Amino acid sequence: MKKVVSGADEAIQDIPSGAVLMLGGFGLCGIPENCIAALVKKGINNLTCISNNAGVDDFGIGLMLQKKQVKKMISSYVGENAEFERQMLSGELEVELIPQGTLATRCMATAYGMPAVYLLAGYGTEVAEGKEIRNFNGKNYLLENAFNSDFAIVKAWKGDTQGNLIFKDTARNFNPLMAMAGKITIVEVEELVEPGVLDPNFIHVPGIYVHRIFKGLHYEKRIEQRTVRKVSK
Amino acid sequence: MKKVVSGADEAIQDIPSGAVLMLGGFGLCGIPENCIAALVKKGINNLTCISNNAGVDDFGIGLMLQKKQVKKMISSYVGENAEFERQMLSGELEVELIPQGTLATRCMATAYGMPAVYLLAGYGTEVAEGKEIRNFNGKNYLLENAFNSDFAIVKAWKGDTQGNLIFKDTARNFNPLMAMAGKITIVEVEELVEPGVLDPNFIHVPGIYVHRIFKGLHYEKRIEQRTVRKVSK
Amino acid sequence: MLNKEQIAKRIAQELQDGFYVNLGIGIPTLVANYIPDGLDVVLQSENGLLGMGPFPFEGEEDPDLINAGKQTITTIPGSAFFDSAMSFGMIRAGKVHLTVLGAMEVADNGDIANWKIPGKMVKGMGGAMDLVAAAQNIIVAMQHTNPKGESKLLSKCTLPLTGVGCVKKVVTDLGVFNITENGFECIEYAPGVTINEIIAKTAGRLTIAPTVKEIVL
Amino acid sequence: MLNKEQIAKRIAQELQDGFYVNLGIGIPTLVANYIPDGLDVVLQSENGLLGMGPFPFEGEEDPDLINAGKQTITTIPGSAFFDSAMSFGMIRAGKVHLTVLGAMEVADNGDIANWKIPGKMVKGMGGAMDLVAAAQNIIVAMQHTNPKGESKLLSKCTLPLTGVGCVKKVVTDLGVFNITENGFECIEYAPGVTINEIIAKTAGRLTIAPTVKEIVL
Repeated sequence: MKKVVSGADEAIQDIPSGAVLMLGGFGLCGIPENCIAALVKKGINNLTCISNNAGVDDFGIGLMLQKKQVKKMISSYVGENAEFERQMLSGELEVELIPQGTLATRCMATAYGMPAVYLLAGYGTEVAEGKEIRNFNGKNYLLENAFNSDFAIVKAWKGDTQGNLIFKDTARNFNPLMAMAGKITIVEVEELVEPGVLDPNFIHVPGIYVHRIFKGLHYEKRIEQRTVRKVSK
Repeated sequence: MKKVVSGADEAIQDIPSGAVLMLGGFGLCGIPENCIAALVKKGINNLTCISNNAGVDDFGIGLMLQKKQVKKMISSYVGENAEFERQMLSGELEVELIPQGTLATRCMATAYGMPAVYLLAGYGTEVAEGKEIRNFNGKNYLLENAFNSDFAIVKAWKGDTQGNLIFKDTARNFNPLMAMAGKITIVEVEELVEPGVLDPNFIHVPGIYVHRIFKGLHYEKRIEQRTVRKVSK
Repeated sequence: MLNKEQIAKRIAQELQDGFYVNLGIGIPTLVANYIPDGLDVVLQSENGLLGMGPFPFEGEEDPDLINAGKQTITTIPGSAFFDSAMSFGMIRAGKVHLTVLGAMEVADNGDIANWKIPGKMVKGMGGAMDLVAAAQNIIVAMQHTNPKGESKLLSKCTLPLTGVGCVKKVVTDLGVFNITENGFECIEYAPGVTINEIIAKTAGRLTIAPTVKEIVL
Repeated sequence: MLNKEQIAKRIAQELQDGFYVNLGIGIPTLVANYIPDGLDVVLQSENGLLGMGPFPFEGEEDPDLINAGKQTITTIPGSAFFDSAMSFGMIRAGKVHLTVLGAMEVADNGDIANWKIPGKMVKGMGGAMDLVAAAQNIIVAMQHTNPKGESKLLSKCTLPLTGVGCVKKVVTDLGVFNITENGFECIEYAPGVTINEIIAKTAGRLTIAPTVKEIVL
């Protein structure tokens, strides 16, 4: 069971053009920086990316957009990105907007072997168009399908060589869900340790869900909205 | 936000006869010993208990069965209990048997605000009788409803006064799921700490799901099947 | 008329001890500054945090610790992190007592539109549709009229909906409005605002509560 | 004829490096003793553990650490605990490569019955229905005949089913059988067992593979 790979290039080497990818992160927080750089370098295209956001112009998935590698984005919020807007308005880029909780829960459904789930979000809105609606206990729910992706690419804080993962703070977000939802799950971590180092009671994603893991390099971790308070005197 | 109560008696004081309870634990592992003792003392009856197992004759839910407090058990496995068997065969006790994963996932559905879930288990068996069956991608699933209980009673390892919980080893089992599924959730812990003591990255159940918490006393933690190996010479 | 801070301050009066609260971007965020002393209120950030603290001190920003508006934040004792599915799961299961968010339009039946303007760049609904569909109690914080002076309290939303029949209360610069079977019910008016002005600037069905009074901050 | 240990040993030959495996109670549990050297195989216990270790040394039993058979166990480096929903979630999502379990009856279309005998006390299905419905690959370990000498490999199960069309392979004291479109296919026979004996003791449709050979342990 060799899950450890040398780095991002090896981890993504068999991802073909046209693949459906899940990419973890919320905004620029907890994104798989190394794998994104490797995807840009590899130059594959026609990708469908399931990711809560699409990065900014010069960071995150924005880097892949600059290279026109993305055919379709499936996201909940895609602002803060001029090139994205240009491609979307020109019709080069297809965009499917999904409520954030629905996005998360459709990942979880895949992870838990549930083919579809009934969710409240979007009833009575254009999100409901074409979807089955069903009333349970007086409330209306939409039937939402589990996601079907080829690869999940996520960023964890620490991982062991068997693929057990833990995440830090709000860099957790979609990462564990996508890690568990991938047909092939690729994980970059800040710290890669031997089995037994991580406390088995505090594993966020058990190794069974993880296929490839490597220690990422040079994390920039860009901050999108730096907000601070002054030290009170 | 006062969630801390003095003990099991106070925690369960408003549970009426006829209530629907979820009780955490797998076998005798991770069961809410203090609350069960208090329920026996209180003497309420006609209870419906959703719990993976029903204890043994003189421990766990078996103690409530001895006092004829349980009207109905909803479980996946109920062996190892002579009084249970007697009541069941005599018709005093109603028993609904549910596949273990279905039991767990119906708790999770409640916790996550999903009214019902499609699950594979039991298709083509008597468990499927009367249930909606639906084919997704060539597989047949049963529609299973989220549980509707009045109280969830669980045992955690450590908890803080805001209700954040962590569980130990396989004493986790159904406990976090039921804790998150309860309309009113009552938790007994081995160690009750102040907010800030537990690492926010390693909380299994956030306090938002917990209504009452107390430090349990005198845990017996009976072992059902003591299996050991000899020290090899 | 209330300014943004005052709208937030008025909404803070709705808080109760033990409330778990989700605050949207904009005016709703300001509510955190006016939590009454002695109330234990826990803020939920839907990107995966319960127990959101204030902004960090300069130099202490952590890129791994942000709120749903992507701002750097801090934790407090008792905070807990979780993934996005659990975050919306607890919202859907009704564990969050109050959600405060902004809106472009609110209809007198509780419909809300706050995510999309046809013809303009659509950035997405983020978590708004989940929040409005699932939260127990939703208060909208917004200006009573748009920059053209047109009412944002309508009989029917003109913009694409975010959710239907979900808003329970609206607090604007002009007053406080419950949403009832009979549409907007004005229960309080802002200092310096007349009932007639409220009537003139409200396009949806409007009733004035017999007990209507001036907002006290 | 194989004894129980030998049935387990034969099933262990099905293991591959990197397999995550769930072993049921009884003969399946014994498979853990025969994992070939050099193979990295991780055992899942459906009550919430990946990486199940051996029984504890005397005096080191921990009541908080048991397997699905409620036996005291240990962890190994790399173990992980999780709740029951995630446990069955990973099974349902096809992450567990192999499930080995016992049966009262198996039909030649892969149906299995192993949880209930009408008229006798019913203890429940535990996790068996979830496992058989959702696991990728299910091998049954059992005696070929019941104590009365009647075949447990049938054309149709007579007992209430646990799952339909799910068993891929059966290993008995008499041989190894794939389940194919044409029913049971004998691919190996136990030492000292004749094909005629297998034919005589198998009630379901049976074919003998052209490549049939003696089991090598």
